[in-house]
Amino acid sequence: MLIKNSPLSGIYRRHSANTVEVSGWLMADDFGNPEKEQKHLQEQCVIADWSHLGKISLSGAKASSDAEKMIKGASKIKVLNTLSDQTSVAFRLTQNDYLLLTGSGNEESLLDKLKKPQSTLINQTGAMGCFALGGARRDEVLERSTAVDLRRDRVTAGSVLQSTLHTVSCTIYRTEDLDILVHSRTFSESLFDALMDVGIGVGMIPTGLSVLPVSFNKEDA
Amino acid sequence: MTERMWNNHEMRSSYDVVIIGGGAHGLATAYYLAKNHGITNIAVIEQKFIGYGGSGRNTAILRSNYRTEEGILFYDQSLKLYEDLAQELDYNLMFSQQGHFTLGHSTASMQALTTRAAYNRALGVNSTILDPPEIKKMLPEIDISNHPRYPIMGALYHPPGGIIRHDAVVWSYARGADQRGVHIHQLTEVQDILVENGEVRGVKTNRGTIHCKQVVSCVAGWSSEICKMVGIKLPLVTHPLQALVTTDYKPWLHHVVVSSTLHIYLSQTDRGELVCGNGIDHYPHYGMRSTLGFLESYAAHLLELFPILHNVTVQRQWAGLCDMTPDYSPIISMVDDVDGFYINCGWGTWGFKGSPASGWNTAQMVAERKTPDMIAAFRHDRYVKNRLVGEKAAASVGN
Amino acid sequence: MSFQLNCPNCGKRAVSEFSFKCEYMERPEADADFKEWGDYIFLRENKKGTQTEWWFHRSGCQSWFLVERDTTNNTDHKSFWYKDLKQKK
Amino acid sequence: MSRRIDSHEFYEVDKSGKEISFLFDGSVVWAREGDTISSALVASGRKIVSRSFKYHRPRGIYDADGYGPESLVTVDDEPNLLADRVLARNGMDVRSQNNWPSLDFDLAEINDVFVPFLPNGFYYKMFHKPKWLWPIAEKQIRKVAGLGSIDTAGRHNSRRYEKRYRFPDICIVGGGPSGLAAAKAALGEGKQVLLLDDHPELGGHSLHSLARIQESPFSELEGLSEHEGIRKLAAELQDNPNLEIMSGAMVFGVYEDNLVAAQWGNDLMKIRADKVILATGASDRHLVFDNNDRPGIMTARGVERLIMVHGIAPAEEAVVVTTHDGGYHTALLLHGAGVKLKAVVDSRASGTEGVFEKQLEDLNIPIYREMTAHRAHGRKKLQRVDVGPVKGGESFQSFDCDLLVTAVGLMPRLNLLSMGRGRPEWDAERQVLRIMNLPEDMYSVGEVEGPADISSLLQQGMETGLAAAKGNEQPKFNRKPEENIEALPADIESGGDHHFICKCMDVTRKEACMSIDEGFDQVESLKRYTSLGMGPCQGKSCHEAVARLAALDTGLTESDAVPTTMRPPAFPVSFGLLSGRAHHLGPIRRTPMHHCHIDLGVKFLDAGAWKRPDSYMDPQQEALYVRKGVAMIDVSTLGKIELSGPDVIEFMHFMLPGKFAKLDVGRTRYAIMIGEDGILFEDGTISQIEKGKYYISTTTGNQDAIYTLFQWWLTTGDYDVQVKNLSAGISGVNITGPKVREFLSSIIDLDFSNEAFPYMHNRQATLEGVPLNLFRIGFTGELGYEIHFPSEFGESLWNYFMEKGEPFGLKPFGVETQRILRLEKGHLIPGADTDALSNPYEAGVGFAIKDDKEDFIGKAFLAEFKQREIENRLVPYKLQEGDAIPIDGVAVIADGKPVGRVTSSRMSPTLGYGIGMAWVPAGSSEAGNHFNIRSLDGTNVIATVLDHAAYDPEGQILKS
Repeated sequence: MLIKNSPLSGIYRRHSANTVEVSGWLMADDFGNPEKEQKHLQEQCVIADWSHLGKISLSGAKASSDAEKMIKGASKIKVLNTLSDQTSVAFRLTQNDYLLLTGSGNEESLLDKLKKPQSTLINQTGAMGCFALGGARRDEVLERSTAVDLRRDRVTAGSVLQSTLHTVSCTIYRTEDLDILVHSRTFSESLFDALMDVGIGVGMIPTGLSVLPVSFNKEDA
Repeated sequence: MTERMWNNHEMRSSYDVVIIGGGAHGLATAYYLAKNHGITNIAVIEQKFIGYGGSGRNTAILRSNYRTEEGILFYDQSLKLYEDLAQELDYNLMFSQQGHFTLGHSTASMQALTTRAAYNRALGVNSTILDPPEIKKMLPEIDISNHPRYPIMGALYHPPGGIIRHDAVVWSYARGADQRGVHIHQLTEVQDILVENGEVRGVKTNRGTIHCKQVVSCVAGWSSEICKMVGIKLPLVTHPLQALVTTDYKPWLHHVVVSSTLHIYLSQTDRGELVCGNGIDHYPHYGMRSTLGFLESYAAHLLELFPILHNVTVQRQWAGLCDMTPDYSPIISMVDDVDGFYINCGWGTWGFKGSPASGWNTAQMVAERKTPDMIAAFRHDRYVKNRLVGEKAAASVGN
Repeated sequence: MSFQLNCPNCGKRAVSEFSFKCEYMERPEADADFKEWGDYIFLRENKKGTQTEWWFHRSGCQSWFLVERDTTNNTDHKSFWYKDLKQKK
Repeated sequence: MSRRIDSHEFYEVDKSGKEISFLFDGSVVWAREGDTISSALVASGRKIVSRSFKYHRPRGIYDADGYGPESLVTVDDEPNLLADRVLARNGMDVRSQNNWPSLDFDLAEINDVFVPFLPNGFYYKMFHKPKWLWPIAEKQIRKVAGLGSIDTAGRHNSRRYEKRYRFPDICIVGGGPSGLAAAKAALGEGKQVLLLDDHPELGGHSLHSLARIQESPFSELEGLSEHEGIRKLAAELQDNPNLEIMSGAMVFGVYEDNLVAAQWGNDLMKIRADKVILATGASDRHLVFDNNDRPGIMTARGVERLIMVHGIAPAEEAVVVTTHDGGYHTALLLHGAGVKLKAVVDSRASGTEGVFEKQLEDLNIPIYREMTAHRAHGRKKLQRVDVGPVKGGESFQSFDCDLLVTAVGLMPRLNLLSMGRGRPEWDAERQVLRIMNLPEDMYSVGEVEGPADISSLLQQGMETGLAAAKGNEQPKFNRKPEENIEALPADIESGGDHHFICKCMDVTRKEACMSIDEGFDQVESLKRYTSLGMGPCQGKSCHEAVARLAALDTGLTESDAVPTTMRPPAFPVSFGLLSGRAHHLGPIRRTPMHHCHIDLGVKFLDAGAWKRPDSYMDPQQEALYVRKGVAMIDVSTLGKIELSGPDVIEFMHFMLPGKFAKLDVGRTRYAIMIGEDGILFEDGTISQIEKGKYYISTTTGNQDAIYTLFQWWLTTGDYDVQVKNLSAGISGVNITGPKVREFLSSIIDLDFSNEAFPYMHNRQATLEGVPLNLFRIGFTGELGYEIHFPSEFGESLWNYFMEKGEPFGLKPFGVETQRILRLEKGHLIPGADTDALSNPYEAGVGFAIKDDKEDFIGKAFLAEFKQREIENRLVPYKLQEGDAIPIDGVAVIADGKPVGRVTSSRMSPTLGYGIGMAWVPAGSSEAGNHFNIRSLDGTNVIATVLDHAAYDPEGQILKS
């Protein structure tokens, strides 16, 4: 089996990332200095590439009942809200559009739950890039990146919205301690560069899965 | 006693011709009706003050390097009229034929620019294609490197193009018309156009009704509203177009520079301001309120071309209205169903360039009651007959 | 940045997130005569005032919807789904 | 000579600022930290700071607040900055502008001498006759025009600007007493408040007021002097967690939907607030008299600011001209700073016997009543002032002095209120211009509504803050009679030539009057004709004077003569700030193989947002690899859309002009798309890849547009169809050339024989665990397979192919090469070979239209095109061997006229002569016809129309 590459593979090379294979994907484990990256996560902010996450989109009038079959309770979510369990999270983007994020390699088991989809179902794993922003100062990166008010009291943990960051269309998902940005993989490198460009001034550095492992859970959950 | 440029008159109860719109097109039409055809019993009706609309809001760029034969010949006539206008109207219009660049940043735009150069040359209009080093020789501060997002691949260069003092064109046409007996009525709003049995009978204004048998609508962005009064629907969508000027700097740029890919154009006036314009706003609008987004995108694109303008400051921004046609060519037309009604509109972003030829030909059409050959392609119903003029093929921004 | 358009799904967003298509029109029947088709394709009300238009939330939820907007000032526009057009009229 | 004061009679001078120095025109100027360039220049005794635009008259610091043009300088090669607003930094290099050879001795001041002899609007009346004169005259004019010089070396381009957003509940512009009071009230209601002020310290004009706060909604301030009280109020708010303060922020625009734009240091702040409170305050009125622009004539608030904020006595001897009690306050401050007061000249018959007036009388300072300034003397600095009766006539008395202070009332700072909302109105009662009807969610309060005392300002600020917090309407406030200051009586007509109304553009009152007589009798046309108010200050310092004087001089009422709508930006802002960073230009789209291409030394081509490989070496050479061996191109940028569902055939038949009911599984077909207007805009292929699953590939440029168009029709139509946009998730390569079958058979477990996998068919396979869709199509004219796969495998797969292909001589090729190859086959590219007027019959793709369908997009117009006589055709052509290859776009010429154009033109590496496609008149479009192509240098070549592809005309290579 050939290796799957993140849309940031060029960035890994440019920044000499240490890579690790996760479910067939070659991902950054760290960017050379895990201690420093950890410190930035604690005190400032970091950006990590989570593009290997499973991503499934469901659209159409039956999207909600299909989503329910994959993640229990998904049909009850209000628009622009989310529901997460240990391995997956469902975003309800419109009345008839869902995006499911799941742990890398877990998409097949989710898809297996849906033998006969009634909605337009697309495995978007390779179509979309995904970044996680962590650290207390990530709001300062976002306020330089989007014209939407993302302050915690306006867009709360557990909510999701679609808008642009540096003119790239993104699905933005907030948890208590992370912002997760899902976007077309074709723009990934450009979006990363733009975020780093503004992020560098507030102490943001890139990091990998060893420093910012994948999690969807809210802290309180 | 100072001589007035134009006089205020009592409104007569009837005129031979009523021209709606006191911009460059309406005033030029009145002037040429009087001068070329001896028709002087004319009222020009303006809802605000003369030059309020596009004539006073454009970026004053003149050129004739169009794409189609119809467009090239028409705008060439216009440019030639402009060349002698200051002498004819005895007013310094400060026409500065400093040369006009249209930059290309893609193979597609270079192809389109080459076609324009080729058509221009074949029809006797001075145009050529320059490569980046040749551009750099004439515009030393331009960035022809590979650093910009969309590097410059070449340019269409048009030596007779340039800039003019746009308000002065309006005023001097007004004076020329006034001296020949035309009445200019400012602050006069048209409320209705009277039509009986398919013939124009008059115009109802907020200052009373005028009887007349010929009405010319020269209201550009507002044309759809005027033409509705006589039951004509037009192929127009009115979009704002925004512009800005910088504070005054020692003149540094001595050519007009346009980039169709980056949606920008700029020139520097004799006073030292850089005059800068953009593509049209992406949604239709009749309000003339400017936006921050325009400033931001213009600045980002401009600095691609001229990084040295980083510290240059914007002094004022504004917007005007553009009446966009599907084929980016104007409408100058008689109307089959309404005898005596003439439409002059659809100028898009190019109306100011066309004013003299527009006035000249519209006047001839009104005086002779038949369409001059020069504007035969510009009928209002060409769309429905699907005889479009292909200026749209030229570029998205063509100033 | 300019005014904010109200997306029926995502809420108020800068108008730069959206694409404008055209004013709302009924498509002629297939057997309509050529003139009717020409009018539909090229002629526009181009209204100075409130008109109904097609917009697309390009940078958001990717929905097509209709907007009733005053073309002189953009204020107090109303956004709604196509399926709600009939009950609005 | 330093004008710093050590002590002041009425307050404690702050001397804490560290001493620093900078250069002004090469001379050292000592300053204190906290100084602006202006205050430091005044402190050093500097009188002339700039030269005026047209007449090069010497100008000095005027309002010390940047509302006029006087303080424009170049700082560290950055031109046209306001010295009034730039804080002094140690070692900065400040230069004056618009003078030669020097600021103090400027030869161009000779212009000033000619003023009386030039006709009004002379620039329109001279130089145009004879015709040859203007180009010569213009050259000379351009040599002397402008103010600062653009730094063509670009030394300061590296400054980093950021763009940032804020979303407060309430945004308050102006941190003076009413702004602060509004903030306090709104915070009390639990709102998040953003307060912007354009000075380093909050407090506005109150910072330099000695008035005592008698009553206040905040009782802790009562009894304090205004400057103490305001500092106390600001300090109290400073730590509130719900308040963000941006000091030194220049708000330059208020746009639609309460978008407030400000420059805050190197940040462009974009603030979208629920409510906006504009408490922008007021400036001193402009007094118009002869030589009213001389260095040493200053506004009251400018002088007060220099004294109380910067600790500077601006002159030795001063005269104060006033129309209200404020002048007495300024006079007292001057006196306390040790300035000798020669006179206070009051236009009124009597004062109001306020405290400051009393104090002045006690100090025996002479007060002249019913008088005003008539004329100033002195050129490089003020030397004497003539005063006389308000109604005009002979001057009464002269005073030697080096400072004339004008305290003639306040004009509201309306810019932000006015932007885009129509004209200000003249409020006859308050004697000021106001904006009466602010939109909902916008409030104005404070001196911008007319002058008021400190108690009113605090009270009204508080009430407005409360109203905004509660979403109530803007409260209406009346002014007490004593708060109103009569506007008119201070301007006199002395007959001189130098009554400047607009100091930016050097427009005098006389010039304005004559222009009105010439017919420019509306404020807007007057402005355009004279340039009044169109200079660097954009009318901020003159719009009121223009309105008042235009009213006086035309007999209009003030309400008719109001100034025009004020436009953003309120202060000049740089392109660098507005642009932000380069990435704001738009993101780049990359294919998964992007970095593989870079490793191979690619030259990229911009295709919309995409970077596509143009070529890796000479495209002619690359083309031969395709024709003779095997080569691979990245086609990931093509759009990929999958359609399925019960109504899929019906939907495709409506959307596309073709028919697809008989397109079997495993088959692929060429398809075009047209608009309702019948114009060709797209082509691609359609494949049935599985039962009921149709896979459409589109061109790079149209992938988003076509998916969006499908969505639109599905929104309005009643089709049960599923549309999947797979463009980003599926990538692809096209591997083509005579050796491709051999190569692919060696790595992919699939029967590639012509029988098993014929031309225009598709198959599925797996390679190293990667699922592949293979399409046998032939854009290059060579045997070829387009292979689609999930994008995450793109990089691996590309490298795999390159490695496994090496023994077969596999090479990469780019888009330019592909364009040559397809041209050898005579295939068109929509958009490159067609334009917005190309109908499919003329473009030669009519074969893809099956119009015997009930309804489909474009049917009506296609029917019209079909029955119409063909006028032009897109044809493939060839040149003679040895003919020069024309460039894309040149014209086809017949009888000396342009009748068509070449859309694509290349040297054919396979055939050794030029080939191409061109639009030609129908009459010369038959195979074997000749037409004339003219290059831009005037040379002509004769082309021959082909009726088939130049390469492999029968398609034998393609199909075998």
